[in-house]
Amino acid sequence: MQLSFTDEEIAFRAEVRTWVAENLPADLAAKVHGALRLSREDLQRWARILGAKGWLGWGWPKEFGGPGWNAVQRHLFEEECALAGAPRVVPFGPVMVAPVIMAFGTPEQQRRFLPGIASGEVWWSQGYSEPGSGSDLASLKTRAERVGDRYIVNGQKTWTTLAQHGDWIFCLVRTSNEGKPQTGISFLLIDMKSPGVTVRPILTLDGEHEVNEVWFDDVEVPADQLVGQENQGWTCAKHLLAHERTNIADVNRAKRELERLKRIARAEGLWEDTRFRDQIALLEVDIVALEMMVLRVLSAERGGRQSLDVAGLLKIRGSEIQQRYTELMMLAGGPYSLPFIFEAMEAGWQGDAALGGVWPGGAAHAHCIPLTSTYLNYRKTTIYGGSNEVQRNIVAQTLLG
Amino acid sequence: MQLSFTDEEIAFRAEVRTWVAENLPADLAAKVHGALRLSREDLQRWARILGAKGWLGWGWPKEFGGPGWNAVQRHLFEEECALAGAPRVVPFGPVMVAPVIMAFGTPEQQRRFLPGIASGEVWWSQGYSEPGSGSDLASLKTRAERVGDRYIVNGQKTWTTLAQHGDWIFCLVRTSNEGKPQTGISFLLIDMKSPGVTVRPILTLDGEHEVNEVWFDDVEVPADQLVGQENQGWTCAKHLLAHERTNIADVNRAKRELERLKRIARAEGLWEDTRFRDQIALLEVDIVALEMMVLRVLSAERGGRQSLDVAGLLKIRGSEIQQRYTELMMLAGGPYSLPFIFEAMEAGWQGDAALGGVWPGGAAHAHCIPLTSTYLNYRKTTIYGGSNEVQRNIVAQTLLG
Amino acid sequence: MDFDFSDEQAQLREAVRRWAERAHGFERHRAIVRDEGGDSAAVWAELAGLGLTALAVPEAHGGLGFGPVEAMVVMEELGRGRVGAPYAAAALVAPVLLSGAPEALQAAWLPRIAAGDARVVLAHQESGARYRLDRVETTLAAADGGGRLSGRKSLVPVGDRAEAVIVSARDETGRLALALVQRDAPGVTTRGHLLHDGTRAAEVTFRDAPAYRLSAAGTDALPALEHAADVAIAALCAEAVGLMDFIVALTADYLKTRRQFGVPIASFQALRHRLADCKMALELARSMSYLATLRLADAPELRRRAFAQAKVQLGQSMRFVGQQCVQMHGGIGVTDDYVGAHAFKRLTCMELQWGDTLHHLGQVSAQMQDTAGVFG
Amino acid sequence: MDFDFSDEQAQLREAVRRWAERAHGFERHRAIVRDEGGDSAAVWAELAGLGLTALAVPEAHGGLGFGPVEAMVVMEELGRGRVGAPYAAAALVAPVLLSGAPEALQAAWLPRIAAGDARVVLAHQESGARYRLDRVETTLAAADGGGRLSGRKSLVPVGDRAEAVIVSARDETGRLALALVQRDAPGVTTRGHLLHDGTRAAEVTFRDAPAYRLSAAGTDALPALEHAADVAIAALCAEAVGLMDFIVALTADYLKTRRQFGVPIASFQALRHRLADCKMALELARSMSYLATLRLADAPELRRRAFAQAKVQLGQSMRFVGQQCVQMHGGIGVTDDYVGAHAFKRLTCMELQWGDTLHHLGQVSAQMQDTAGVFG
Repeated sequence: MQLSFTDEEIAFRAEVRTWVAENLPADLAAKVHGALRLSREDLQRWARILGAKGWLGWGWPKEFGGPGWNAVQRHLFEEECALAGAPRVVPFGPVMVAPVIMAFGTPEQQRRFLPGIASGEVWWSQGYSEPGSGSDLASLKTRAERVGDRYIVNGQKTWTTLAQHGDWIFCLVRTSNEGKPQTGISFLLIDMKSPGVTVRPILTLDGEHEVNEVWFDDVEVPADQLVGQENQGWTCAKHLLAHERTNIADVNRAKRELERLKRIARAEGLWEDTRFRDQIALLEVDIVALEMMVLRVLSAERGGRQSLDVAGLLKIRGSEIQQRYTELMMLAGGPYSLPFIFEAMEAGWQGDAALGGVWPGGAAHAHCIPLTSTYLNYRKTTIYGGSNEVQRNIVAQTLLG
Repeated sequence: MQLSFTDEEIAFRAEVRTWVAENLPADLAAKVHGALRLSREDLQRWARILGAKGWLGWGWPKEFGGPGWNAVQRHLFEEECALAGAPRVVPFGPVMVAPVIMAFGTPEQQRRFLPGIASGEVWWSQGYSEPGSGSDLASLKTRAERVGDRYIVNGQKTWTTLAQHGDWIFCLVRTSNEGKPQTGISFLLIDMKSPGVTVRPILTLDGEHEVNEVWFDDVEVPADQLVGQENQGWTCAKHLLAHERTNIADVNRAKRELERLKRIARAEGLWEDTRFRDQIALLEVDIVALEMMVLRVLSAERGGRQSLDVAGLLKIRGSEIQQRYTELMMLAGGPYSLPFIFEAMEAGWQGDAALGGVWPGGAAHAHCIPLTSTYLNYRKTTIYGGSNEVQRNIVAQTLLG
Repeated sequence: MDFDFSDEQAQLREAVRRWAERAHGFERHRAIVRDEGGDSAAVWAELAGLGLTALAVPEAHGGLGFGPVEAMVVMEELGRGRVGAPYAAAALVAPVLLSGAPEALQAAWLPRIAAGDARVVLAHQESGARYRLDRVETTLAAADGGGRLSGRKSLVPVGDRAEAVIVSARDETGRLALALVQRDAPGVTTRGHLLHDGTRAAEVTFRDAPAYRLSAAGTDALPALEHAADVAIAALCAEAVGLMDFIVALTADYLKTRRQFGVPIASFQALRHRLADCKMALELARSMSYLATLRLADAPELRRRAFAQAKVQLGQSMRFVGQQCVQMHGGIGVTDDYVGAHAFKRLTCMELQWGDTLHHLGQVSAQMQDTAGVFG
Repeated sequence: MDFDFSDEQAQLREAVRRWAERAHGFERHRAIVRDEGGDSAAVWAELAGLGLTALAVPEAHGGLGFGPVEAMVVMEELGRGRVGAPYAAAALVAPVLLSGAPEALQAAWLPRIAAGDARVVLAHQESGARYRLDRVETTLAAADGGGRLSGRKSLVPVGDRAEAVIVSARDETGRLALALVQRDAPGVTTRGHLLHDGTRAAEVTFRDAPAYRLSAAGTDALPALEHAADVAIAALCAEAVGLMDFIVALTADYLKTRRQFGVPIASFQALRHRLADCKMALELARSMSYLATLRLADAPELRRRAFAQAKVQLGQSMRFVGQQCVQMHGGIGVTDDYVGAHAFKRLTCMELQWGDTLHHLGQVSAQMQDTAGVFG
């Protein structure tokens, strides 16, 4: 048992830190540290930079052009990126669909799709949830009928994150109604430029366009875009869920946001306020405990062992902590967390010229503008990716059968 | 809408306050304010004093020799007794079985049993719970077979509070196995001196003897001690539960204990400690809100209306608050809440002569001795009388069907 | 000790509720936010048509002279109906502030307020004040016929559309004063914006703006300001209770309708118990809303203590009910075109108005006595 | 960064666990509390027989010289086995305190501690100190061959049965000092009593009792005392983790066995989710117990911050797990002859030892830096 990293791990961390410091554009880091709006181009810029270095698929094995890092190295990479203020990598390509293609795709599919993912050129979306199938994913209804060498897809997906930017989408579709719901599901890769694909925005409660409905109306999908066997899609889905479990806690970002919370508390004159400061202290304990729990899982995974009973807790706790720090930031902003100024979420907004280019309460409160938007937006974290209620069901299952 | 009491109510309160001040023995009040151990004799003394005044059955209508007070008067009476430090009236006789006898008993039964209850001479116990029937009361198994003019009772009751002092016990017994569980239950009054009745103590986790197992081994019970019709016992039980709902919140006692918590905090040097003081402040808000909720129910009941959807919340909230103030008292005591000195729970204990008659930490910490015992003991409040889980089921039923 | 409403109060509630249901549906609310910047002249005219703008104005000035309970009844229904109009600010707080003003000012403004022709709102928030009413840097310089205001206020309800603003300021003696300034007066600049709950506020700056002093020279206006704040808090509590009534019922309906795993999710005990906890939070909040309203006319010390307790309870209830009702809805609960999400946003903003939970907890903590209870 | 246990550590765990299961069942625990005042000489001899009393004693003095991780492993298993013996106080804390003592004192006591022949315990608690280690009024007067102690200490583990007590006291210069006094020395009076968790403690008074000074004159012993406290806290955290492992498993078994309404209560989602929350609290506690143990040898500032964080997490976890596991048991959970109730009582008392949650929250709050994390 020991806490400190090995010399190799420390050297690795230093290498990553240096590279990120030299390659992460300052304007992107500023937006991330300020929780301002990120455009498709912002996200793509960072993806291409990582892609050029061969680090966009940071979880990939060497054989597929990845760095072949172990769990601890992946964690250190993620932490360095998070603390430096790098934009969140849109996970649907490199983190989600790629491992499925590696595990279940044909060599042809791997040659065809992985390079575009690794380079950051191709934007992928995830077509899982449906209006009637949220927690109960297996009940999904989007149909894919095999007609000759193609599938005809009809149905609707929803909560499709950033699909408005998507080039391709991987979908769970129903190819059979026999047996129990999980059987009869297939894993399809669909070109979003195909005729019959319609993307409709869903605005979230903070007024942002982040999720969508994706409609499929007699969309023709070549059969060679089926991954794995027909009706074996559930196996792919489970593989995807099993992959990358530690970063789900998002503790690295939590550490960065705790630092930001402290800056905001100082700016708002709350740092010396015992009552508020204690709230930060409690959160600090929560975050340290979560980080230790993550490190325990990493240590087990590096040792080639699963510690599922703990890993299952990471999403629950991580999302609770995300909501807590956004809540405390909003409370720290106080009255100046109230204004909703859509355009002020853009970097460089200078306030209203009529008032001499100032903000509600003055430029001293400019950092308050995004606080409530983030708080509102983050209510999603305990709902998506398997609601925390479903997560608790799973944890209880391991304890009680 | 108005907050203040009527002149009549204020006068009534003054009358009760004066009488309690003049008639509550100081040594009893001291034990109650200090949370020290109360003997059977302590409890009986106060019961007889109330009985002599005609106030032991303070919820009784005039026709049965009660004062005929309305809901608000009953509340004011309970509050005055609680704040003055009167011992809790053992409810099984005057509050629980008496209303059942009034509603369902024969005139003969009323003549036979009510006077002894009203005077405080006869100690009643409640025989409801069984080892296999806690939340699921209707599944009780204690059998009563009708043989001629008597019932032969066999079975076991448990969690029977203070049954070691009991003269009589009212029991729910199974007289039929037909129909659904609720049917086939009868309400029997049993003389605890009857051959075949055995009382075995159950020590609670604070080491006190407060509850018991009561065993019935071929106990003969004259048939004229059946209340209501055979197999109609569930009706009696429901009547009993419906009766007296506001005092279940125990908010009067909570107000008294909040005062005690503040005294303890002062004595332990915590009154100026923002961190601990805020905990008291939060509890104070909880108690004021609970009291307002109780007053709303009283106002509705005086107006002859039920406000069940709120009344159902009183037990949940009241018990949570009881546990919270015992918890805060224990925390206020700090290290000196740790000693378990059984004999020190007796009034007048002077500590150990070997140390010159002092307590752990000195007499200044004498008030700490009962704090953890009470904390431990009060874990029962969210379990008994219908666990808070069952209470939440009931509340949800009214909201969701 | 009586918590029943009179027949008149019941009728008032019924009238407001019927109007909100009939005339102020969610689509209209969204249109007001989208097309009218969160403040609709038409809605204000309809409220006036219902007589509501006259509610708190003394009869001597053309009002109805109703009291706190009637105000509570109206606010509960405006909350239930999700009406974002600045009713509390312009129809309940303003008359209280003006009640201490020189007769001429009262005669000039109260009838117009009652008729719905003028909206007068309080401007108290300053950049460094957080939730403290006595942190005021805006100055009021004496001048013939009144004074001249210089300074800057934030988050003034419909501050760019109201006819006049009542401003807290320091006079030359350093005393806190209240002064009324017309929005179209020289030296007044306003910049309106939305709040997250879809209501409208404005940043307002004053440069030697001509003003009429409300509070007598030589007096400290803080008690009057605190009383006005408590009127606003009582209104906020009542609105929150109505709004929580709405969102809890909305959530119950959703749980009964939404099916997963082949059953209505209302059959899951974890959700059933959480809805029961929401009901608990709601009823505790309603209880403290009643207490606040019924303490409004009491002595400052008793009143302020009760109001701090009430805002702590409301703050906790609003946060819990809002968050949990969204959670129980799942994805639909976080979409902008769902009425529940708007109710949640309003509940969220209300915690940040007139002192958040920690602020008022500090007040309760500082004002604790040896004894405590509803009756002090 | 590695949280695997070595084979030796695994064997140590196995040995302690097997002994506790075989030799220290609940009935023996109850008998020790009932008949032996909460402290059994036989149990201590058995622990010595297992070599555990030698664990933390340097090899030079006849010990095994094991480190914090081995101590953690032992404490987890003593917790799981509900062993109330003062192992942490007499076998882990004492050697650390003596490590700074003059060689003669170490040679006199450490071998006897290792052999299980002597128990030496720390006496630090004073009436007005609450959880502050530096609030000391007991005095140490210089005297030839050592010093003379006068004062009074509370809650000294087995203070009436230990062979010697190490006392925190003020010397003539007002500096904090540590001095060892034999229990049978003149001027030492003890009064033993139970704690609520069935362990034994004593009130100890000193009247000019002859003592040997451990800490060098002219030095402040507070750092040494704080280090000893952190050794105790690390042991407490580990014991709590083992005990929570036990009570969570016990509760899971109960939920699967207990039937109401015709089904096992393990089928009720509200209870299932609460048990999941208990598992969460347990694993967070285990994580912070690891952190504390692995920080024990670090620089004071880093160490103290981690220990404050750990005790806050443990305090929250112990309270939640203890209360909820009792609640999920229903009536049986509050009976004195149920093992779960005793586990709850131990968890309750541990929050009140070495600083409760609010105390350590204050420490965390006071020591916060701009950044935070496992690595400081």
